Amino acid sequence: MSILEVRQLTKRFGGLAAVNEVSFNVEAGEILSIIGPNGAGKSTLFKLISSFLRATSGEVIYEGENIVSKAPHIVARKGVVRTFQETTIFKEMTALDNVVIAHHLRSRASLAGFYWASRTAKEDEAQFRESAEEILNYLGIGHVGNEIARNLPHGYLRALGMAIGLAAQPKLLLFDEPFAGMNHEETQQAVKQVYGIRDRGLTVLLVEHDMPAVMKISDRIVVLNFGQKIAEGTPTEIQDNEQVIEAYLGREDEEIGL
Amino acid sequence: MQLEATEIHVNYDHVRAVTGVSLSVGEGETVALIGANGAGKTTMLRAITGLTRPDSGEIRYEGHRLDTMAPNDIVRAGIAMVPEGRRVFPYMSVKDNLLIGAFARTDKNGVNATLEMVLGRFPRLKERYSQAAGTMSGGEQQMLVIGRALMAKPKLLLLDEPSLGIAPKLVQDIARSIVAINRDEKVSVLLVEQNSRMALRISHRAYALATGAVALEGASKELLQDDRVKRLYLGGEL
Amino acid sequence: MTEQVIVNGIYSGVQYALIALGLTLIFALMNVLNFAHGQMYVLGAFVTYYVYGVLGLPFWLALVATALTLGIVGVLFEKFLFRPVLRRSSREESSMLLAAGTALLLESLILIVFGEKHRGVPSVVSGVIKIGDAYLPMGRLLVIVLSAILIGGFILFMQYTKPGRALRALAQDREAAQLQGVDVGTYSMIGFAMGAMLAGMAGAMLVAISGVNSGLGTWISIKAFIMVMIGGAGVVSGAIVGGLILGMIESIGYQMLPGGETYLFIFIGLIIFLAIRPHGLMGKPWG
Amino acid sequence: MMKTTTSKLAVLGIALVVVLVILPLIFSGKLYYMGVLTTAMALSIAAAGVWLTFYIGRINIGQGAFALIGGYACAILIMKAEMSFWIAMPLAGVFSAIIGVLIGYPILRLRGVYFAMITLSLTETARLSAQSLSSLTGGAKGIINIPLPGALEIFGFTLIPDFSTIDSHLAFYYLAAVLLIATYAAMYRLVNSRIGWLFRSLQQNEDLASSIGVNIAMLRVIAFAISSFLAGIGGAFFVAVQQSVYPNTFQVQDSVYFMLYCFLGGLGYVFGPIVGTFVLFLSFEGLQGLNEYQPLVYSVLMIALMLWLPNGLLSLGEGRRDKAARSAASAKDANVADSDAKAKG
Repeated sequence: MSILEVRQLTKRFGGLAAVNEVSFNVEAGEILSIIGPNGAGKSTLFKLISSFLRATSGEVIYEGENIVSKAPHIVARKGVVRTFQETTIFKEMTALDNVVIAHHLRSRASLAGFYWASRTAKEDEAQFRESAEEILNYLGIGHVGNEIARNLPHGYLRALGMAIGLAAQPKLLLFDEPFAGMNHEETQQAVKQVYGIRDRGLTVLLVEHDMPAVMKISDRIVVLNFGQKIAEGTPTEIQDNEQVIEAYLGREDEEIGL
Repeated sequence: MQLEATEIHVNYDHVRAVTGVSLSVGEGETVALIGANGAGKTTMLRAITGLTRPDSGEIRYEGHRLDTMAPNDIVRAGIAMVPEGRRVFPYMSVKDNLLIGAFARTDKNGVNATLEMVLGRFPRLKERYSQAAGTMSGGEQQMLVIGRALMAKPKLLLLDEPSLGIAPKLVQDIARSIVAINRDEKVSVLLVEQNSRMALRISHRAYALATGAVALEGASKELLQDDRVKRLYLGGEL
Repeated sequence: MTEQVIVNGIYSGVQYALIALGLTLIFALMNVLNFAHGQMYVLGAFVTYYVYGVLGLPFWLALVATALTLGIVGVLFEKFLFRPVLRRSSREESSMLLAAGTALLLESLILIVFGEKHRGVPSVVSGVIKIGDAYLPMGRLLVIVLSAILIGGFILFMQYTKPGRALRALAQDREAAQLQGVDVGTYSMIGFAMGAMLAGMAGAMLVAISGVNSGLGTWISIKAFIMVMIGGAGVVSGAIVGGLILGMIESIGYQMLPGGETYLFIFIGLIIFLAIRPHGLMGKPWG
Repeated sequence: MMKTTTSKLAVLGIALVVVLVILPLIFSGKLYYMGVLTTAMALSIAAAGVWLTFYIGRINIGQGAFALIGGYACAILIMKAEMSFWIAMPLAGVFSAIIGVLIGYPILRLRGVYFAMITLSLTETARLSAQSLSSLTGGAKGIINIPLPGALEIFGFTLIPDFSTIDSHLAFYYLAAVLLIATYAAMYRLVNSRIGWLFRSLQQNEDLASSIGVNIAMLRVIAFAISSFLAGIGGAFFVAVQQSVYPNTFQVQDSVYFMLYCFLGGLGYVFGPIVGTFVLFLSFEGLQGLNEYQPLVYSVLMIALMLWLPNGLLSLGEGRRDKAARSAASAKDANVADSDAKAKG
């Protein structure tokens, strides 16, 4: 069953179509990657789906409901949560507090309840903390929970970003370049974490340019170039697609010599 | 060697962008730096132009240390860079964009001669001479930033992804201009490209980066036939 | 009647445009909101008052002295105050506090040196001309002409000289400008000095018409902020349009409304306007 | 690390209470000093509001407007509606808060200097409104001869005696102290509750906050409403002490000062605004002897502080090493952030 259907999604900046009538489906429980050369429109598409940009036209249907261009916090409430690249965390909080605050959507107490520390609020807080610790441990960064986030090394920040996303209890988690700037071992680690997240019952959509990682992790891949979808399929299909190869490596038939 | 970078390491805000890259460009050479997005290519160029300070390593240009100089002095030393994403000055005319390229020069006649040369090389810029740069098409803007860099009369030209977001037909035009510039103006070129087929076709030597380190290096002709380049981009074992 | 309103509007508008230009220049180059702009204006007025009114030297010499003084003030402020703070702190608040501090510093210095009294100078030119039904004293005409020359000169400088191009490039894309060999430090200083000069020159014109007192600064800064909000911060055309619009609205308001209500309506209109167009009429980086 | 700072601040709070109780004993009979202290406390209440808007990442230079609104609301309720001060003051706060919500909702979308500029002009707007709406506000002549607060009685039991029957200076002093302590206790609780964490999340990254489902627009308005409420209370109190209110009672200069108080104390500390207000306001008063040189000395001090203590007075208490690390980190961040921003633009 499709958890998300992207239909004819378009975003124009001035006259330029950064994303042009892109359509695809995301099936529940799969890991789908959006790839494409630099400037292909990946991150614009990503922001459109997570509602951080208003679409010019088109629809994003999530569980049968059109969520396109709704406020980001409303989309998050429905279960579509995005992560950011590693520098987007609450820098001046501890790692644990980052994740505790990210449980916001699970609050049962009202703001006033939190202010007066009502019983529900206390229960919420305790539960958030417990759950945050569980998530940090699950992602293997429990031991740095009390460090101020800005002091954490890069690989940990990435995991922290995932933890923040998980804490919001999404059904569909959107990853913004989860493997950027990582070395081989870190990437291996992060790939395992993404698998783990899928195993928790989530659907994962990611935008990424680390090809080896994408090929390894994805069930299916959507390829963009110049704002348009040029291919869709399994990693092996994508690797052998001449249009994709051309998009990345350039054309073979050009005759420019020295 | 005209430019020699040794064991460069750069971290941004905890992110390791480049880990121990060494590369060199000889006089009159065109060297390509290829690799997938995020491999560290742009960071290397930023380190050479002084926009980003390397955490360790040494960059020498004609014998002088570059890694302690300010960006504006590096330009004066003869290195011009075409930054990624066609960074024209959008509200300035084509003419002013070109003239600012010669900012570091004091030889007025020489500047006029270079201007003639650039306009001869890119006739489109002449047609759009007093138009605001931000209103031009991507391909035209790319020509403009290359022309702007040439206005500095550099001995070494650094190009960051000139084919990025440019329609395939125009990519060939730009590739041809790079070849011509290298040949006619006696400018060495360090070309950063994702479009590896184009880059390998027009360069003498190439380095392929992957996750911040040199994965392959060699003569461009040989790398063009090398299947490992494709795997570098689309995954699989090297 | 309407002709008089238009003439008055133009008279205020060109002066305002001059004030807003200086503010927007500093903002575009350094992302600093120069709270001391109004005080720089007042300082300029006092320099002119002193050189022309007290020493009795020619008016043009007073203008030159004003430009030089304010230029030096601008250089000192940029080099010793704003640059160190901007380099060290990434918080926007720091530069703002510093700007507020410099405003207070200038205001108190002006108060100490020139006192609280309202100061006037002899007219530079005399006579009145009649345009249609409107009367325009020659002194005001001189201000209009001089302001227009300064604005025109500023635009020509920015458009056609090498330093002007460097300043525009710096404002549009700091990093790309560096790659052309523009020295960010030097040109930020030049820009700051020019912004201060523009404020000072506007003040110098004012003193020739209505005199000056040390308490005017804050109100001038607020007016400059309004103009920049109308036109869009950091945009030359925005500053000019914002200045002219404010001058015209003010003139119409003073004609139709009693006392301070003109500005009350201007402020309310501004809030509604900004709710619709948060970055002003031409809000884009530097044009 | 969080814990030790918290307990340190709690100690500071208790010390404050003690000092506030003891001070009048020292200054008894010296009306001038009592007046200065009372005013400083009233200003601290309004400054707490400004601090809160900084806490959500907005530079607020409009607090004078809301203090003026509160002051007039209180005066009008007492004089025209013949209300008791004890009802008029909280209503004045609520009225300011309502205005804060109405104005805040559209303008809180703006950030940085844009928000700062518009709030700065709010103060002028308030002053001009007070001048123009003369049927209600008395115009430039203001509202004068406002009676002192009457007795506060509940079920015939006198909680607070009529101020005109007692030493009103001392009475105002203690009222200010109570309000100050209540304000900062409430703020302390707010900042250390989940709401404070949500505010902090806004300050640090609004995008990330909305991605985890936080309704950022609503929270911003809540913070601004609290800020305006505190300004209204502070303004109402000040007017009651002065027994008069004029359009100039709070002007642009005051709005700028409120901002400075917060900076000076330190934006990272709940009690920053008290420290900043007391140090600046008392030294301002102390410099009276210098006559016209007073503002000069004051501004030089301010600039010097900005150059050498950018994180406020309370940052002096932090370990030197931690501070060095922080400034080094922020310097590098600034470079990277700058180039990042430009690279994306």
